[in-house]
Amino acid sequence: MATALEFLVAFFLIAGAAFALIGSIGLARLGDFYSRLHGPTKATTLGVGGMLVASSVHFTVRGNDFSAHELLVAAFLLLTAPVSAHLLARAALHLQVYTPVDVPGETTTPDITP
Amino acid sequence: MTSARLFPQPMVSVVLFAVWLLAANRFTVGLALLGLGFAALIPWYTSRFWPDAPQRLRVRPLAALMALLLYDIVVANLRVAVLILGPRSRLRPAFFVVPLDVRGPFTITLLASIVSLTPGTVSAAVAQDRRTLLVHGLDVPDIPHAVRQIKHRYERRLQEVFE
Amino acid sequence: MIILAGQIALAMMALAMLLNLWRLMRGPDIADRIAALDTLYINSVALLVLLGVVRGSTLYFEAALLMALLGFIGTVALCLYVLRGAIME
Amino acid sequence: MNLLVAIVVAALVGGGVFLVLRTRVFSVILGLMLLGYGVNLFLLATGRLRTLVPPILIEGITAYADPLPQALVLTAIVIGFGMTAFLVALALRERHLTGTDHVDGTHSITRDTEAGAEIEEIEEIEVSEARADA
Amino acid sequence: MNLLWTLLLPLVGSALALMLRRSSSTVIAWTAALPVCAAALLLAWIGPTVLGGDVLREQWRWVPAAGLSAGLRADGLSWLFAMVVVIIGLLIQLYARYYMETSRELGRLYALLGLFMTSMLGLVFSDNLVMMVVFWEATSLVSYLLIGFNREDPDARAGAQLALSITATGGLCLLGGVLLLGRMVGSYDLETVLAAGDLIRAHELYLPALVLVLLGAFTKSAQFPFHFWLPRAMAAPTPISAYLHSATMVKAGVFLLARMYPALAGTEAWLGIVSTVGLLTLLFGAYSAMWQHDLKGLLAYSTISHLGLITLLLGFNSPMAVGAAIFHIVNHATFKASLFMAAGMIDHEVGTRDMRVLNGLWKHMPFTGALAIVAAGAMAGVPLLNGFISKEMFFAEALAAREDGIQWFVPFGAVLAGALAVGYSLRFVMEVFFNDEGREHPQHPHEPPTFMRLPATALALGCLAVGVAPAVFVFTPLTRAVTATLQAPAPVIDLALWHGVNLPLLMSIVALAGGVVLYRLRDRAYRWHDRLPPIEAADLFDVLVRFTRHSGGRVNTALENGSLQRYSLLLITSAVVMGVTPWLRTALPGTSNTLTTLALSLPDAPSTVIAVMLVIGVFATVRQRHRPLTAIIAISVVGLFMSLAFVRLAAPDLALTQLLVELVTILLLLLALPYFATTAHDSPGLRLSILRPLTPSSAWRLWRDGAVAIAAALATGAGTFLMLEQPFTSRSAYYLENSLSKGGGRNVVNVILVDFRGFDTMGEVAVLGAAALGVLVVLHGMRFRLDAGDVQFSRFAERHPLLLAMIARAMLPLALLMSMFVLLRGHDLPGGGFAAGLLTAIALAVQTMASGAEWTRQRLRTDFVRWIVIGFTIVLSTGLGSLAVGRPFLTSSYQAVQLPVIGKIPLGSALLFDIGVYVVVVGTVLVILNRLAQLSQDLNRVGARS
Amino acid sequence: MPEASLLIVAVVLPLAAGMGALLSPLRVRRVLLIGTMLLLLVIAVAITVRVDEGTLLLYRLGDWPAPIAVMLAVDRLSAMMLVLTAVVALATGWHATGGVDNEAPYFHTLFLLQVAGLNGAFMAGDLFNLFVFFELLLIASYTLLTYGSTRARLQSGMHYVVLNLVGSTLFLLAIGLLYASTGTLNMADMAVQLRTVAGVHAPMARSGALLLLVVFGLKAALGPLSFWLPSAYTAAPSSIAALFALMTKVGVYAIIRVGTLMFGREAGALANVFEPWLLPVALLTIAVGAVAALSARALPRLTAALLIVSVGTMVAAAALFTAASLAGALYYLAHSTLAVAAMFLLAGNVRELRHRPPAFVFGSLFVAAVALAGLPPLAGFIGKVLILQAAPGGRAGIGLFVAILLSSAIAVASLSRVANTGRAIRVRLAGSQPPVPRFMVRHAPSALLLMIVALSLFARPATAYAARTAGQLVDPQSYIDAVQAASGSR
Ligand code: NA
Ligand code: NA
Repeated sequence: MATALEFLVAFFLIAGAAFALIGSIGLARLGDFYSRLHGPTKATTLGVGGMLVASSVHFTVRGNDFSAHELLVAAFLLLTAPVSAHLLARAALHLQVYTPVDVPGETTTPDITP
Repeated sequence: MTSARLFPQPMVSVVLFAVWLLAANRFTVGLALLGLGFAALIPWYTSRFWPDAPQRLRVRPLAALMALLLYDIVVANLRVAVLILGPRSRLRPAFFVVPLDVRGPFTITLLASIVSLTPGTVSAAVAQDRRTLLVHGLDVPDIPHAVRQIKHRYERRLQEVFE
Repeated sequence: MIILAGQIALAMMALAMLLNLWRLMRGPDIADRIAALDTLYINSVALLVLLGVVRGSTLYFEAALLMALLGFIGTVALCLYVLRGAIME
Repeated sequence: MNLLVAIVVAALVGGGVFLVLRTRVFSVILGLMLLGYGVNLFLLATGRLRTLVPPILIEGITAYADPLPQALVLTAIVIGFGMTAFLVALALRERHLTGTDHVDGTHSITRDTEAGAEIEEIEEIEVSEARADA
Repeated sequence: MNLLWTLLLPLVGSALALMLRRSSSTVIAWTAALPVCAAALLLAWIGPTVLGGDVLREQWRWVPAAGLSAGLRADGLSWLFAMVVVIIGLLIQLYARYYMETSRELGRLYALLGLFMTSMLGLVFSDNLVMMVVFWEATSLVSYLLIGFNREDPDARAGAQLALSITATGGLCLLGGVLLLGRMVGSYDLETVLAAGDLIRAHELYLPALVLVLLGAFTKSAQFPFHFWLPRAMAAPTPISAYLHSATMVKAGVFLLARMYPALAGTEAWLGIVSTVGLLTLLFGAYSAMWQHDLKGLLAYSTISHLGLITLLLGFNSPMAVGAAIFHIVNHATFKASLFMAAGMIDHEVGTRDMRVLNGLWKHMPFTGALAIVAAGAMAGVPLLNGFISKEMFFAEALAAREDGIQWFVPFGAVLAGALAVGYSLRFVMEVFFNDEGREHPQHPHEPPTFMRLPATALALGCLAVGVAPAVFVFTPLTRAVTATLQAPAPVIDLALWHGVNLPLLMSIVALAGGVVLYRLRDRAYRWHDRLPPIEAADLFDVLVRFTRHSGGRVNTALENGSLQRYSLLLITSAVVMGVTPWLRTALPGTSNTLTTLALSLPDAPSTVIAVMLVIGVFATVRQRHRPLTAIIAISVVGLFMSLAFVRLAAPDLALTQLLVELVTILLLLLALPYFATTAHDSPGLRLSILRPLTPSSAWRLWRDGAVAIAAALATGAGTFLMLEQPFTSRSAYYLENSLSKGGGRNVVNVILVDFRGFDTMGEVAVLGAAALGVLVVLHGMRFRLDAGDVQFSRFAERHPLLLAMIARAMLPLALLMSMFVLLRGHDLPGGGFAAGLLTAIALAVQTMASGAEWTRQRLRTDFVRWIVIGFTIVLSTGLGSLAVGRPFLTSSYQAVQLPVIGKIPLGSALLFDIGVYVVVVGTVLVILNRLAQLSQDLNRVGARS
Repeated sequence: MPEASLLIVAVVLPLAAGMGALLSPLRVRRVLLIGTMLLLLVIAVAITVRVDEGTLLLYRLGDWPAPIAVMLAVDRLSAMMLVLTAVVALATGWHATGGVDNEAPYFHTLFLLQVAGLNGAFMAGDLFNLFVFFELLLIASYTLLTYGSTRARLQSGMHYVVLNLVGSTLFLLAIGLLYASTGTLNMADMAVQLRTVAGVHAPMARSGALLLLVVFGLKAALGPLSFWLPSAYTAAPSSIAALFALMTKVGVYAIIRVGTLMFGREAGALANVFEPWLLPVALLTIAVGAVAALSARALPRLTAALLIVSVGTMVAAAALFTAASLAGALYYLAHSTLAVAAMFLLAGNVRELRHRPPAFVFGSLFVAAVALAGLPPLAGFIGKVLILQAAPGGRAGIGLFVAILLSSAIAVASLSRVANTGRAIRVRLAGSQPPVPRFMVRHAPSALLLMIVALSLFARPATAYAARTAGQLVDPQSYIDAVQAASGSR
């Protein structure tokens, strides 16, 4: 049982790290900014997710008590990460960062008034 | 004193209470009572910042949505991983506009967030009139399909949860 | 086994962070650098959780929690600076 | 580990010193921040390094990291923030008044601009005032 | 008490004069002069005792540690001097009453004169060398006020300035000499020092002490080459000149020579220095006096010359010469004071002192003329006047000294000086009262009032009396004074008028004749003199002063060049040098040993990752310094990994605080960044006037700074490493042992912060509050003025992105909850007031970022300065609470409260303290951020209008 | 122990008053400021009287036992500094109520925080606590120095702030090095530990000690670290410049404190670690100040230059670390602080005049000049005599003699120009009518001058106190014993 759970923990650790790494590879490797943006904002999210599952399992097993505060980290990240991505994309658009595709513009008029 | 006055934003209070217990990572009566106190006090102050916080939601559609989301995130993550590691020339990135049916600002926010959280798409801008969402896709061979996907899988379910 | 997996995961995280840092220094656009910083924050959360598991310690957790809650603020502020110059206006 | 910390302290201090010696006030601010990080790390290290045993008492554990340097560093971090904030404000005001971000406010500092109470003889002062006006 | 009263009475006069300064001049004069009269009577009263050979002493202790005892001592020398000071002082007071009749400043004049008199009396009566220096400098200081009496007159100010600079500096030299004497003798007591002459002269410090004392004397007595302040001091009103430069101030120097004679004289060095300086001064003064056209200028140079004469006499190392010197001191005081008064009367009645304008006054002012003739005769050494006798003695001593080894030029010089003295005395009389060339005077001349003539008359009569019957009038006091001076029986002083035809008489005749010839040849001489380059010592000194100040200024500007880089470099270099020096001569652990420890301390993987990221982050920050926005991103990386490093190094509290502070700092820097943008790149959202680029640092400067940086890095790095390799024991075991039992908390860091060292935290919180106030003060009233074009919006520059606003609002309750969580658990687990406060502040600041300042302000409805006050009050109250129950400030107490259902809850004062900290931190951060944000809000208002 | 409670009051009172001032109208703020300073003066005198009995006053914060507790420890030296602080702050605060205090907000609070920082620094018995109070007085001083935000104030203020921020990091480094080698922060305890440091700990502690010297030297404006001072003090409002006469003394105090307590003769490997550096640096300071005095064109800058000279003088004396030299240094310190403060205030008042100063003002200027130049009969002269008497033989003694006499001569020559002050030559100001200085403003310097006169008249008890203080300093064992004996009830 312990070995199986340990295996599970190990799996999630490596899976999480792998997604984090892939996200960063995406950030480093992809050709234009908007594409690069996809790597981190998702792979990293799942990367942390994997770690959190590992942590939850690990500490629940070790501590004889249900460890759930990992859920909180996940919730906070899921709440906030989209805002970062959104603003990054928006900032890039504002900066007129090069993009190989058209940006449909009619629908995004500036919002000056609060 | 009615419970409405005690908990002006019951949803928020519930979430806060849950977060409190999660953060404490253990349960005692004392902690719970303290958490209850904060769950009552904090919305009492913050409601002026967020007066239109959702007052209620449907639990079953929410659960369904979350399950779907989890599934989508995992699956799409794998797909995107392959895309990232594969040759760059295979990518077909595109911006596209998603017309919105949801109206509430918070719901729109949630939709945009979901779009961003699921791999392969990022919501880049919400129009001033809040009727369209500008989305960037990493690999979008078929834009109308992508739009339908978002509206069908997420927007509809969101409406079920909140509206 | 957890220790070994932890070492491998750690190596991967290290590589990920180095890649982020490379992007951060490389740019070319300011948005790239901000995105790299954002990723570094999120990776740090992952790293902290990972360390917690490997070392069997819960004391890394507070930092991870606050980083998850507030890590986006740096990104937001930088983006707002780019968007409107005044981050608090 | 010891070497690692030493290298990091060295890097932070070196970078900080270099930036503190720049002409732009913004660089100086960054330099002071780096210097502060370096010194904080050093101060933490004065209690010698421990990992995994933060000074949070748990039954059964007797060896902990030295808590005192941690308290000192915490104080130093907070004070450092206050100082940085003030320096930023001062830099802003100087920038506003002088139009430059040079740490001296200008390339050639003005001396005695507000002195008054001159103790030179009249003629010299008049000459110098005329020069100042010209 | 007699001596003390002598000193105090003139002061009483001063005080009265000052109090009655608005009264009539007569009242002022009387009230000031009466106490001086009393002092004179007192002196006369003790006269017989002193002249009988007794020494009077009065002693008080002032600063025993400094060897300062306010002792007074009267012997023959000091009594004689005091008499001169007081009597001439009285006459001057009488004279000044008329001379300064119209001045509204008469009260001030009398006050200062009284003060000066006291200083002089203190000087002569001091029985302690340090006290003597005190009074010495006092005379310099009062003379500064007297010479610069007309504060509106630049010449008077300059003269005063010069006099003070020279004489007070001389006084400082004297102080040095006196201190050396004290070191040699072991006492500053005058008699002890005077009695220790042999010891002093044999001591290795003798020469420096001698030189220093002589510098004091020479500057004060206007000896060449320090003479030049005296003519400039003539800018003073004439009564002041008459007093200071005949009888008192300048005589202090020669008094000192006389006073110190037993201790210092009698050596080759004394002979060589004193007599050489005296002779040079004698000749130089006499020569210069010949060319003066201003009456007072002539008198000034003649004074210099006569002081030289006295100095020369004292330099002869001969008791008889000392007698002559002291005699001449008195004589000179008498005739010179009366001559000054005469000059003043002329100036007063005629309106000029220029001898080229004055002529033929005899017919208008015969009485004044007679006085002037008598006094000038004394100055020239005409027989039957007092000056003749002392000059005779001088010639005799000059001749005698030759035998003692002084060269032939001493008597020769003496005669030459005598001839010159006759020449300028003749000028004084002839060119003023005779030589009637019919030139108009500025005012119609007439005799001055009787009472104005009275003092000068008295003095002239004195000249005559002493000149005719010297033995009757001065023998006893002179002998007594000489005895006191020598501290040994005086030689028999022959004061007879006629010694038969001898060499001195011959010299007198030659001098008189020569003087007449010189006077006759004056026109030719003037023409010759006019062709000479007009070099004046005072001008040379001015040049010297200006040069010194100029070069001083240049050195100063070169050092204090106003460059922060220079100062920082000095500071950092000093630190590196001082920090490294102790290691240089220390044997460091051997190489093999180090290698072993190196192997033992191999880093683990996560630490290495963090360290590598930190180093790269630092590198990136430095590299990107020219692009502030990028540099901020880079330094954020450093901050982030610092926080991770703290986690790694078992400091979770630090990690939390670092993380949060880092975020706030980024906000801070970004709020300021629009104004520090150097390229459009740094300021994409806002086209504010981009700063002009500064001159890039030269390659050499970069290398230099780089070298210093590397040195600092190596020093701190090596120090850190060596430190870490050496284990130690600290007092921290106490904290670990007692944190739970006595502090009631498991998080020892937090217990230290709020309990063990809560006082530090209180100070720290005060620092934070002060920083917030400082920001408000520095930015008080500041607004950037901008053009509409400075702010540019693209279609994507949404002002308040919907997503951000919604998430921020949703996050607020969560963040507040987490703040409470972090705050309350801080005592047992990582967290506490600081982290909680920062968390709350960030959550509230994000509202402004997301929804705008106005929106947020409407909802916050609070003044965060008040938060600082409230929070700090909580902190203080916690401390004072323990004071109220009789325990020291900040003594914590906690009670485990047993509550139904909930169970045991520890309620501690430390928690209250931490809550106070929390409130202050929230207030501080928001005050600062909001104030900085206001600057940008001004900008955006401009943007919105466009 | 009710007497020892005075110590904590001396810190808490100004802090509390400062907070109160934040919520009060101007008139109340002024009353708070002056009232607090008066109370502090009374407290300081009471403390002085008490510690002059010969035993230390100790206050252990939080009732913790001796080396653990953050401790306020007051001996004669600290007490003297408290009195000096109260006097100077009272006079300058009084002067500031003439209107400077209303140029920008929060003056009174910052002023009181500054005083709290000064008092705390003078009483701190713990090295890190000393750092905290240094920071408090520094942050307040940063603001006060740039108060009113004129161009010159900002320019020189920026230098002051940046240098002191670097200084603060150096201070932390030094504390770290000393803690790393002794394991304690309590200065008395550290002194005991330092006696036995060995191995790498010895050079480490020496390194920390010398870094402390750099930090304190920067505060005191010693040697090559003084160049920031003249411009900063010249530009500052005169009330503030006068208050800042105390700031350099914090550095001097700290040098004397740690130099005698921690690095004195009994300090083993650390014995006399300051000595080889201090005298040369002090002589250099005198030279630097004298050169600055030579070129000063206006009274404030001249005062600042002479302030540097005076710091050099007292540090040169203190550098000998003998009872006699310390006594001279301390007496001179008290005098020169008052003199510099008075001169800054007067220079500020004269700055307002459009014509030659009236007799009273000129008289005050003259007395202040005499005091500043160290001429008799005022206390500065006595101080210099004491210092010169304590001079050793040999090159050090010659250096001291020459430096003090020469710098005094330069001071006299420079100050002799004081009669030139206050001419109506500022053409550019011709239009504006300068305000007539209020009573407070006019007489604040007089109060300081009276103090100088008192210090001179009562030189006998004053020098005796200085001698007793010095005696206490050169024999730190009683201080250490007293601290070690202080145990708590917890
Ligand atoms: Na997505
Ligand atoms: Na998506």
